Amino acid sequence: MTRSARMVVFAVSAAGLATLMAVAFAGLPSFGDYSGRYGRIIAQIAIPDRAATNAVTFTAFDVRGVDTMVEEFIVFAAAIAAVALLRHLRGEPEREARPGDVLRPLTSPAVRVMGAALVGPTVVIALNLVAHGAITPGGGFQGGVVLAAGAVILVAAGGRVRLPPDEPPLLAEIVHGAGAAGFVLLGLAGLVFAGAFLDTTWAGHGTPGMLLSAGSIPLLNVATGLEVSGALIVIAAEFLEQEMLAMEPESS
Amino acid sequence: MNALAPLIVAVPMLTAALIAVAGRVVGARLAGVLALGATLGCAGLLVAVLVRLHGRIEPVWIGGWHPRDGVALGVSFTLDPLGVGLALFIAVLMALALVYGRGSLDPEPPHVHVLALVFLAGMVGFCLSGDLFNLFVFFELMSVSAFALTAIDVDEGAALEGSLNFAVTNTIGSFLAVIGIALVYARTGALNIAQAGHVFDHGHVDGLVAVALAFIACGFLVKAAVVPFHFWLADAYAVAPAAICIVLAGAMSELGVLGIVRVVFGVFGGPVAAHAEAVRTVLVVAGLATAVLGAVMAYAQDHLKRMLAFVTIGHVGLFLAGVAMLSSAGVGAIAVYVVADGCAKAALFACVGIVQRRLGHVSISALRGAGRDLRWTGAAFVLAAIVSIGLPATGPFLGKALLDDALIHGVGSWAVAIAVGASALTGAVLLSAASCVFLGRGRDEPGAPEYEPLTEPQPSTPVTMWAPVAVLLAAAIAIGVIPGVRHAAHVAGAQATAHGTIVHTVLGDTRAPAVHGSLPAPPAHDWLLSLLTVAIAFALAAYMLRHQRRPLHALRALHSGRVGDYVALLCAGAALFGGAFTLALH
Amino acid sequence: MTVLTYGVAGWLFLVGLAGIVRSNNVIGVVICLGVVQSSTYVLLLAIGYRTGAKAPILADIPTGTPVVDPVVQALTLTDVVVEATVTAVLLALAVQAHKRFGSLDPDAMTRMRG
Amino acid sequence: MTAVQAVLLVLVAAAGSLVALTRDPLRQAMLTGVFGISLALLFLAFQAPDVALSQIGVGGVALPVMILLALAEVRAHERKRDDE
Repeated sequence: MTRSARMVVFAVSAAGLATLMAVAFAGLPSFGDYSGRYGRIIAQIAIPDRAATNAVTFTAFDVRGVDTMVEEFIVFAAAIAAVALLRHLRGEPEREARPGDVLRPLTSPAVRVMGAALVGPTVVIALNLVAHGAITPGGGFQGGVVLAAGAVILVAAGGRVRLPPDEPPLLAEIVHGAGAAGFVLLGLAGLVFAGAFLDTTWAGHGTPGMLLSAGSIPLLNVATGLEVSGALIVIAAEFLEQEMLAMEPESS
Repeated sequence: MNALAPLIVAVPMLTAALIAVAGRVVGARLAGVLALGATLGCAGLLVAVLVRLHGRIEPVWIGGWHPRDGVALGVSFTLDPLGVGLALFIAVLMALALVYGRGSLDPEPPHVHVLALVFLAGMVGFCLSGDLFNLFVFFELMSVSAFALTAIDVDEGAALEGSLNFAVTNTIGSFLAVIGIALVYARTGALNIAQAGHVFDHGHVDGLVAVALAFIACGFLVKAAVVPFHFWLADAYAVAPAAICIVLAGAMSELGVLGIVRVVFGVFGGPVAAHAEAVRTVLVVAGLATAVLGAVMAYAQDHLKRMLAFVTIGHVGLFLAGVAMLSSAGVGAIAVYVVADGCAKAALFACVGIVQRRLGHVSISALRGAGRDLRWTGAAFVLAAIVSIGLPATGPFLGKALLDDALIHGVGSWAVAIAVGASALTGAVLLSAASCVFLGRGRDEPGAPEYEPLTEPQPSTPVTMWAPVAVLLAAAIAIGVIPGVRHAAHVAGAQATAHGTIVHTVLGDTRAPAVHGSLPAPPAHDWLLSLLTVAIAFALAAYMLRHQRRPLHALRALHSGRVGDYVALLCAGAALFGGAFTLALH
Repeated sequence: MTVLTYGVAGWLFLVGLAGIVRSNNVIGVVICLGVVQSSTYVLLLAIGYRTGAKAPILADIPTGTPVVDPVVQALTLTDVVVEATVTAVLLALAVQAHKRFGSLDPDAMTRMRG
Repeated sequence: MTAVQAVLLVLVAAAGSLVALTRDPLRQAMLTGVFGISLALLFLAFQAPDVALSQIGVGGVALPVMILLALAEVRAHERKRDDE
């Protein structure tokens, strides 16, 4: 199709889709009027059943824990995929890092200082988020993202990272694999100790609001935090490495 | 009790994660063994579950979250013979693909194995899940790993392009599905398929219900590659490694059709049954149009794998037409057809992989006569082609005969005529390609390139490559004669379409009734029809070998390889299906 | 308010698609996919919203206080993170495609056609 | 509360449109950050602090950084090719 034909086809179809959505959304409850029993029951049973005070985490890591396990594996697969896809083309000349090479810093000194100063607080916030996921807003996903953001700031701010070519950082790779494996293993623990896959009650009930409450939900959050942070760091490192390989080194 | 059912997805997932952790230490060889072991373990678990299911439906509540006062809280795997059987077929295909790919897939570091296992978990989970959102996340899992596996050979520019088109169109399809799921949740307050279906049984049918049905269906139809959502498939399957194609073409597209089954008999069972006639028309038109377009576009191809990709599209169209009958017999017929034809198609892709390895090329005109020495490969390719047309007494024959029956009962014999025509044309395309490559027959194409290998030809075919071909062919043929296949198909079709049973078994904790009986044996006229189809295919192939190929410029120009075009047409398709379903449920 | 909320959800979906269709840059296509996806977040969260209800963090509120639907939030929460990583895969494809084709224009990547 | 939600909805729609309809990918990457953070604020106003936290990290930091890195990689590659 020519570009203009394509735009015409799209414009007509978009008008059709807009009409369909209008028809469908007209059948929705008015904004703010929703009262589905599913969510209502979950909010009612979160504390009595599992001593979880965050109903969202309770849903994501317990009642619908298998969704989260699968989503975690999407993150896992995506990180593996990014590494696999970003490896060097066979025809491309590979540049070995020579002794004395200084890779061009990505940022200005001011940004680097600021970045370094931010890292400590970021890590603290991240760990806090992961640990208290069952109690207050936060959890493995949020904490993992913040932790990875901290690491990326550190790397970007540091400028002088030297990654051996073709080797993504081994630690992050192991961490994200271990996080993925950990979630499944915790699910299996549920099967062995409580009779159902991903049953969280085997790890005890606890007092609502305490750090070690809500069965194995906190452990599942830790596994997720490892997976998400590890995966994002692997991805970021892979992109950074590509970029540095493409950059000509400055002789110092 | 099938409390161990979640292990079916947990085993490949855990193995994938462990390979990722220890892959660099254990090495590629051990990783390959682990991956194959996990796949076989998954298959073994599926056999155990299938045996204990006794042909019934059984929910397994993950995390032990049984329904409370009839409200489903947790996620259920709703095991039924159709889903478990299809999952088993997928696990077996994956095992064969892993064996087949041993020599050809670059295993260092073992990313391929990790992605293959995750892909397997996604597909198998999709077959088992009984929850709408859970279905969607498994769908996403299989998509993401499939994008990566398609492009795993990053040296190929075309592979990157194919994977990008695949990823963008399928991702938009899944967003459409999420919007549909959100609409279902807003109306029913439920995500469990049985629960939502139960609410829809009693509620009134309005625009929201119709659009929800349409959008969720569109998400699955994009994956199934039904016209006009099919463009990505040809681009992706043509470039994916042959080992991956075995699973992609053998099973992944068909899962889109399974998704349609879950939607029209599960979630929207009530509204669809009330307007069966109109819904049937919409789906059967889409299915047959896809079958015809797949066959015609296959005819226009010179690239062997792209030709097979269009053959895949054509066959998916026939599968959709079977499901469109909205009957137990239609779904039962498709259960047989999908498995038998999947084996034949996987064998065809595997043969092309061998051609690629031995001759270093996949263009039909460039390869003219170059395959004379590959006698066994040529024989296997031709046999697979004839079997896939529906050679009497083979598996695809049985599936197709049952499908023809269902079509006659559902919409009339005109649909059978179209299906036969599409099958014959597809078969003719395969046969003429085979006689060109392996026998050197055929027309002189003006400007046909001289044969010159693009990649270094290998002198031999390892046993790991030809053995899977033999197994697949044997399976495709055997399905036609194994006793009990028609009974199994009847049970699978009856349970997957039993909307009331699904609802009561999942929510009411009652034991589902067993199903007895069997689909009828194909009568004599089906044998004649099938022989006729094969004969037409041979005649057409002979004609094609003598005459210039028609260029089909306008149709081919639509398949432009441009993602912008594909997305515009995807929107057009979504608007069309949305409008059609809104009218159908009115 | 109802019209505005659902209207914004629908608008984001269509405007994202428009961006994809008219884009001449693969990275732009990937960015626009994110806009399309954000419409699903807005729709899901809007559906679960209850006027006057609190966030479903039960520690801070007396028992029995109405809360907004926690289920849609759980669905969205995980989806947000998944989006980031899937985007990474698409970007990786785009970067490699650029190396192969020397261009980011999707219309220039047509090895496969017809 | 309603007024805040309305304003944020309009902001999200405007930012989303800008992202989708801008041609220059570099500018798009920057706008993605703005869009991501405005979405996070909207989620907060929808009483979804958990989702908002995720969204800030992903939409405000991870996505823009990844897009910028990909763009930088493409540019570096282009420069290298032009030098040859």
